[in-house]
Amino acid sequence: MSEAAAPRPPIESGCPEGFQYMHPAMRRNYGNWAYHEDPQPGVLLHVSKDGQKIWTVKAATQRILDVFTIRKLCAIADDYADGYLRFTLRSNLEFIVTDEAKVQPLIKAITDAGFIVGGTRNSVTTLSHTQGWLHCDIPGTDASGVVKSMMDELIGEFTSWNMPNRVHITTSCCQINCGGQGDIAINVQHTKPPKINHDLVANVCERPSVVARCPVAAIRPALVNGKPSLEVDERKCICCGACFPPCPPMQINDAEHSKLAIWVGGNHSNARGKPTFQKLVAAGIPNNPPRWPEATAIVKRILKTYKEDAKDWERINEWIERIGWPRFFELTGLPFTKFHIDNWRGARASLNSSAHIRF
Amino acid sequence: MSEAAAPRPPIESGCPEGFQYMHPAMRRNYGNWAYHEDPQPGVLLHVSKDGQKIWTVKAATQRILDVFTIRKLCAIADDYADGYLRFTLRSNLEFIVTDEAKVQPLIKAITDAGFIVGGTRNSVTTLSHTQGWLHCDIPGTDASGVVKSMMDELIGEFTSWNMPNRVHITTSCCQINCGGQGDIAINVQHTKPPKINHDLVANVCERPSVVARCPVAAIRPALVNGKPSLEVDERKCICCGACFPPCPPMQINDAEHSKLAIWVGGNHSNARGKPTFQKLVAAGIPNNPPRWPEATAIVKRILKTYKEDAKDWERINEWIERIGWPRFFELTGLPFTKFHIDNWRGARASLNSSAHIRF
Amino acid sequence: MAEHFDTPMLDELENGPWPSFISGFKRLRDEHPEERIRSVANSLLGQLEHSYETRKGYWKGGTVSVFGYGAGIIPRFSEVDDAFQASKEFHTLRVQPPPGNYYTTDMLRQLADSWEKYGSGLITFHGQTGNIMFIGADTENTQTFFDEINDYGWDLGGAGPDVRTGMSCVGAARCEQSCIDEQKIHRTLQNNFTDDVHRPALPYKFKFKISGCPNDCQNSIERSDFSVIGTWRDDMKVDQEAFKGYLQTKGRQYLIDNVITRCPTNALAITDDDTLAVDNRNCVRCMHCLNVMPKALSPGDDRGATICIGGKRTLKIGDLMGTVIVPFKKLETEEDFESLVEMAEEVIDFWAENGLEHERCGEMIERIGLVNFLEGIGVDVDPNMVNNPRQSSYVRMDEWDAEAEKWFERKAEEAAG
Amino acid sequence: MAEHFDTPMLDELENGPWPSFISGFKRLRDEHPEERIRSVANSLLGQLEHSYETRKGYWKGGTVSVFGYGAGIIPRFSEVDDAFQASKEFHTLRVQPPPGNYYTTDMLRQLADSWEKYGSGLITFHGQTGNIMFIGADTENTQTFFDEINDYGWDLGGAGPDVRTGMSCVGAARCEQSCIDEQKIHRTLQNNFTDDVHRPALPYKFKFKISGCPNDCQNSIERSDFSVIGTWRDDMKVDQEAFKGYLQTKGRQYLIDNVITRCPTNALAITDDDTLAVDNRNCVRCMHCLNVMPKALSPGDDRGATICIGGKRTLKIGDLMGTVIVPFKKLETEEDFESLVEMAEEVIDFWAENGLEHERCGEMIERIGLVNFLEGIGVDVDPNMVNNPRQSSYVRMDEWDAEAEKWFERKAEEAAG
Ligand code: SRM
Ligand code: SRM
Ligand code: SRM
Ligand code: SRM
Ligand code: SF4
Ligand code: SF4
Ligand code: SF4
Ligand code: SF4
Ligand code: SF4
Ligand code: SF4
Ligand code: SF4
Ligand code: SF4
Repeated sequence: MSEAAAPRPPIESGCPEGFQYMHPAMRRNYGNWAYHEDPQPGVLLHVSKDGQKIWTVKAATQRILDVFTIRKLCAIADDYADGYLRFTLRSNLEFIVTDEAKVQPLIKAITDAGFIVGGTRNSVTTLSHTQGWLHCDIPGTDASGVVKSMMDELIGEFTSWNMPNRVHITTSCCQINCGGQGDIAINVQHTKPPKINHDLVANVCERPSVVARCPVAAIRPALVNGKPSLEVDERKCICCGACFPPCPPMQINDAEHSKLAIWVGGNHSNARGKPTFQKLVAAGIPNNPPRWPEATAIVKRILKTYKEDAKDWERINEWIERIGWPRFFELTGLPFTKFHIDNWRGARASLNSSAHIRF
Repeated sequence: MSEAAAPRPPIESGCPEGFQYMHPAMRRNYGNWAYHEDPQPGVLLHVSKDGQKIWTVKAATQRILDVFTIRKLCAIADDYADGYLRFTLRSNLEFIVTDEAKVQPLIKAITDAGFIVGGTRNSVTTLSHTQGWLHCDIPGTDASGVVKSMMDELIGEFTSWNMPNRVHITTSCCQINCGGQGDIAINVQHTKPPKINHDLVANVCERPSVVARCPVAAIRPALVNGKPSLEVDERKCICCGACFPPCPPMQINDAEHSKLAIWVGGNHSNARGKPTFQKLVAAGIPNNPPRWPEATAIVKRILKTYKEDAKDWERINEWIERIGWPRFFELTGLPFTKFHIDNWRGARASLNSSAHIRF
Repeated sequence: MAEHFDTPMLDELENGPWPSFISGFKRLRDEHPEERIRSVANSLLGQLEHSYETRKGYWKGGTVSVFGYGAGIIPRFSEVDDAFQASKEFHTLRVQPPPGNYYTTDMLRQLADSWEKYGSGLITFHGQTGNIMFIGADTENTQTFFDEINDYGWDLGGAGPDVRTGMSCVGAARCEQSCIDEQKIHRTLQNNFTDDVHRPALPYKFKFKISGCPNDCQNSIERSDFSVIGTWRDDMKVDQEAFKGYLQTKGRQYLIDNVITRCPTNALAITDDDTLAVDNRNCVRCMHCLNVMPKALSPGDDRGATICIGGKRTLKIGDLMGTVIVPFKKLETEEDFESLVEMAEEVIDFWAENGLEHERCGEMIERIGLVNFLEGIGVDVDPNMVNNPRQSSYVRMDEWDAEAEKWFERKAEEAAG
Repeated sequence: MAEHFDTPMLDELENGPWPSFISGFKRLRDEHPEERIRSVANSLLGQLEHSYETRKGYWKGGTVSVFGYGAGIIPRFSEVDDAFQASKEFHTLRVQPPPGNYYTTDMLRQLADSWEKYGSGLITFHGQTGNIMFIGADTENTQTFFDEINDYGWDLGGAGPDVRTGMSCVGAARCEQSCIDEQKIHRTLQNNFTDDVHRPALPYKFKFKISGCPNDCQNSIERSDFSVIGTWRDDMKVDQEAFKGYLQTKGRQYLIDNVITRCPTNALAITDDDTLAVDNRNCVRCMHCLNVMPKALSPGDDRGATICIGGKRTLKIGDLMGTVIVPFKKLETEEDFESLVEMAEEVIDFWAENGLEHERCGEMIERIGLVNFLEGIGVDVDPNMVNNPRQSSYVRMDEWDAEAEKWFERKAEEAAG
């Protein structure tokens, strides 16, 4: 901040009003939509109760946009979409047009500019991004890189409607999981307790809060070489990494031992069943930049099996629920291990307390 | 034991062989049954793969049988059922006949002798009995008395097929619940912490085991009037009565405050859904001998609603699952209170974490 | 004998059509030829009336057993023996019935005769754990009565921290759904542990229950530590003619609403030519369709049992259902039965060593985790043991590769046969 | 500017058809007119390549904020700034977008222009919590950039232990399923807590997310502490003609297999005259049938919201879904909105007072029990809050009668209107 200038008090305007930026056809028909149709992958048609039609063309971006890209997208929106844009929560772009004739030219313009149209309905939409090595202070992997590498291989599923239902994939670059749960989630899983940099603890750590942060009470204050430091009970430690953000000397990230794990069946929608948590299916996957081929291969194997075996409208969790987990492991060829048996609080509810068995 | 006699070593024969006591038609067709039919309430017809037919006539007893009753039943079995008898796990009697012509005379003989034929298929079968005031050292109520009083009023449901599916009711005379779970369970529920008879503790209690027995660690060893005794943290105590069997001075039973509670939806069968635990619906019910009219009234109300509203083959838990718990409370007129919201381990799984709501 | 105690409250339990236990007591009091039994019954009625009036129980425990055994008797001493002298010792003998509770009238009469000599004249058929309960003997007569019936083939069941009396359903003796030999399983398991029944030395009680099929008429999954449930592995048998019979008598709509849509995994369909199509790979052997149409549907031929461990009621961590430890076990050859017994021994031994005092097997599993239990008894993990894999990422998985390898090796071995 | 860092690994992320963020970085490095931006991009690429090669991150936190605020910036200082000088301070400003993420191209350009003056030239649309992330400014420029965009209507979002930026779905702006005014709910709630967004003083983070219907396109139930989900209370609307249209185009079998049998409560039937019968009392508003046949089915007219509290991800007790606290809340009149805000204040106040440090609202509820939380915020219990009543008898219920009375009184009041 420039030393001379008098500090400027902020205007606490908070969350801005949305209507000022909304396409006029949306504003006019706010709360007045009748139904929608899906003319082709990447295109939605919404019809209002008064007969107003709008077409949405959905396109993937790299989420983190350089100003050139922003201006390029703005130019497209000006040319074909009345100068309005919106982003979905998966960082996809939506261009709105009220004139059907503009739909195909818009798609062409988007595609020509290097963006991908798709991601609607029963496709694999864009993976959720998080910060990763690019910005976060605790990442075990990169997120933008994982998304880019995986979507390069899943692009055919983004631009088509081959999936039984929507597929929402998430990534997270540490075990904290800012990316959230998904039909498939690719998450970091540490496999060794943190190495403690004892020299740093005394300077940078509020020791009581680190101790309190550990979910399994594995951390104790300790004197090391006469200086206050910390000690980890390695038999208790579940390698979650929760101690790392408040105390960077708890070095949990490890080029070798921070692995990836894949979880499936997270579903937040209420459609049909109640929302469900995701479950572990694969772990020990190498964290292998720049293209993470091992993780992608497993994701593709799961998607292929899902595509072939699930019924229309079955999300991944519902499909597995119907065919049973033993069959899931059989069909995907993934190993079932003792680690698949939950042992966290409430784990009992995950045990099969019945004679319901498929043979 | 007579002082003079040399002690006789036991013959550790264990569980006796069953075929020696089994009706010959059952023995011959062991493992060879093809199907069954239900000719009328209280009567089963089983047909073997070789065409052998046996009729089972099922009759309720008072479970605890005096020798006169035993001889009376034996006489009936000799006259009509080839001298064989079996008991179900609900203390009902089964007479087996191979000659259809004997079925109606047998029913008449049983009925004339004061027993009740019924309890098959979609009826309300005999409530499970436990020991109660008659024999147990920790009972909060009587069980035989509850069973007798309730079955007097439910007899019409025992002798008919008016229920949507089988109804298995259980009783338990203390909170330990030897009677187990049921479609409906009538259980003791203490509502005040034990009063401690300090004079007795020192003599009769192994204090460490009582302390260890408390599920919520509410008991501490303490010195009372200079003598070793126990102390209960009344804010923690959940009034379960678990401390009473190992330490009778922990007087949990109370003429006023030991109440009855009614639970529904326990289902151990794997038919359709997986086995389910029962859930609390009513509590604070007076423990009112000799006929417990308040408890019976609630049971009848639940059964009536179930009978009117459930579909064929729906057990009580399945019916409520379909119509939703809010409707269950509405239809039965029972109050919903904060006590219905579980707070024991794993209780989170019982919360509605969804937007699934019936209006 | 003394005056009859007034029993105004109990008298009300003689009203109504249901058989009255009070009338039975009174018959003993009023009609029995033996004075001893008449006064025991009178005294018992008196104490019970007192309980009804004060809403309290008046029995206390103690220590009574027969020579050579440490269990099988539930001792009861009256706390109000001043008033009710004749029944002041009122112990119960828990006697093991045959699997499935079969009796000849001869045997029943013989048992009644013996009991009349030494006991109260009251017998309970049966207790909730399945014992015949000879209820009401004094200390001396528990031994004499036991000696007499033990001579003609009856033995005590469990009580205290020991293996308890088992239970099994009528099953193969009369039920078309039965997939296993309940008689044999019951006796093989139970009698292998006779010593553990009679000499309490375990952390707590341990119960076997056997149900011939997943209808689980013995409530085994919630009421026993070791639950054996019959099932089958191949396709169910469908008699299409019999199915058409149901279609005709019950009607299509009824079968759709009551069978097809009730299958938990939607594994059933009625095809256009009115045959029943069963997706056997997705059938979870719930029994529902077989229950509704027993003439048309039956279990397959490749039969065996699912074994669930750890069921029990509330104390002290809340009710537990047993959970699948063995998804499928053949029970045909002698080796099959030997390995079943071995498995039960592994379970009981591991629990005996690792269970805390008064801790049931299921509670121990809850405390140490299923995986540690499996390792303790030498059973491999299997996805049938879970409703779903883990939801929590809080686990250390550095041995993942080795564990994955184990799975692939097992699968390769299975494939090789 | 310095030599370009070699980026052999990152270069591989320029292959393939998906838009490449690396290409964007390189455009800034190679084509941007300003030397500052070119070298920042170069330096950033260098550090990122270093991360890819060593599989480690090299940023650390710190303390940076704009004047008057305590939150909204994620400060980042490079741990390898010797090698990568130009991007050694690389803070992110989290800026709140309008509900639903709408922009005019004019506004986007204006934001890009401002950012180009002070920042890296990289903007993320959007972070997982919904912020526009202006990623890459040094300490001084966070202030200058903020001052500039704050003047034309943009404000910072949350970070640290405070109310975070909210999210809401496209909803009423374009979606036929929307049952609520997401724009208004979002801004009313969020802007009531502006002070709590900017000045972190809560136990931990607190997030609002709003979805117009139970499809929950914002994942609100698992990713927010305060989840508002639109729903309706009267009968759904059925356009039987449109339904017949689906019957014709999709076919009966398809609709039976994909709609009728998929309803979680079997609340749908196709009657003999080809109309769709809806058992509205048993419909749980799951949305499935409306999703499959949007032309034929729509939410009813009596609309409002279900409010679920306590969702969040794993730390430190495992993932939590929000649970129903308000089954149905009308959101039409100003009073409705006021009481919504009051409720949010109650929740936040109670949690602020009772939550431990770094304890999310849902974790607190788990710790103290739902009932205590309800009492704390003054909300009555309701059976819609549970999947099922309690299974455990371990509870002290001596106030049963008083609690039952409360229920009957409430019901009587409701009946009286
Ligand atoms: C930037 C962002 C990821 C992204 O690239 O999109 C992010 C980044 C961070 N998250 Fe997050 N979280 C982000 C959305 C989320 C979400 C998703 C959501 O909000 O819907 C979650 C899961 C939902 C939830 O709230 O539980 C999430 C759960 C966490 C947690 C675990 C919270 C928990 O209670 O389990 C932490 C750890 C903590 O706060 O101690 C965390 C902590 C962090 C920190 C602050 C790490 C730290 O302690 O230093 C990261 C800063 C990275 C950076 O350099 O910017 N982040 N974080 C997201 C915020 C952008 C934005 O403001 O729009
Ligand atoms: C005799 C008995 C077994 C025994 O070894 O003693 C028995 C015998 C039969 N049961 Fe059972 N069940 C017996 C207790 C049970 C129990 C346990 C209980 O009563 O506590 C259960 C599980 C209870 C629970 O879930 O809480 C039980 C769950 C079933 C079911 C599953 C019902 C369902 O839909 O959930 C069937 C299937 C059926 O109804 O078709 C069944 C079916 C049958 C059939 C029809 C089997 C057959 O094909 O022969 C038998 C005729 C019974 C009848 O009287 O209608 N039996 N049955 C038990 C009679 C008890 C009584 O006196 O009433
Ligand atoms: C007699 C009987 C009730 C009846 O009238 O039928 C009974 C009676 C007693 N049970 Fe039980 N239980 C009886 C079947 C059960 C069952 C049902 C079953 O076995 O299927 C259960 C539930 C299943 C289970 O095992 O969990 C049962 C769960 C208990 C418990 C709680 C165990 C637990 O872990 O939760 C206790 C308490 C204890 O053992 O500390 C218990 C304790 C007792 C004691 C020994 C009470 C005591 O500590 O003094 C009772 C002796 C009463 C008496 O005077 O005879 N009884 N008890 C049943 C045994 C008769 C028999 O041997 O056939
Ligand atoms: C644009 C967006 C909302 C927004 O405000 O940004 C959105 C918009 C729509 N969603 Fe969504 N959903 C959006 C994210 C989600 C999410 C969250 C997520 O992606 O992480 C979910 C819940 C995810 C979960 O469960 O984990 C979600 C669950 C649904 C469902 C329920 C699907 C199901 O059967 O489980 C529907 C209903 C349907 O498919 O007909 C739905 C339906 C729709 C409809 C068809 C609603 C309508 O009638 O207009 C919209 C068209 C979307 C399309 O592209 O096909 N939307 N939808 C989000 C687009 C994300 C993207 O870029 O791909
Ligand atoms: S998931 Fe972890 S590494 Fe990635 S942005 Fe979130 S906190 Fe940072
Ligand atoms: S990694 Fe997790 S479990 Fe291990 S010490 Fe750190 S906080 Fe505790
Ligand atoms: S339920 Fe309680 S009182 Fe009744 S027999 Fe069992 S232990 Fe005794
Ligand atoms: S009644 Fe239960 S909770 Fe209370 S002190 Fe006794 S054992 Fe503990
Ligand atoms: S459990 Fe199965 S086999 Fe045994 S009696 Fe019941 S229905 Fe028949
Ligand atoms: S046994 Fe059960 S799961 Fe199997 S087909 Fe029949 S109803 Fe379906
Ligand atoms: S949550 Fe519902 S209202 Fe909002 S966009 Fe999704 S489908 Fe439409
Ligand atoms: S919205 Fe869901 S619950 Fe309601 S009728 Fe449609 S499918 Fe059934």
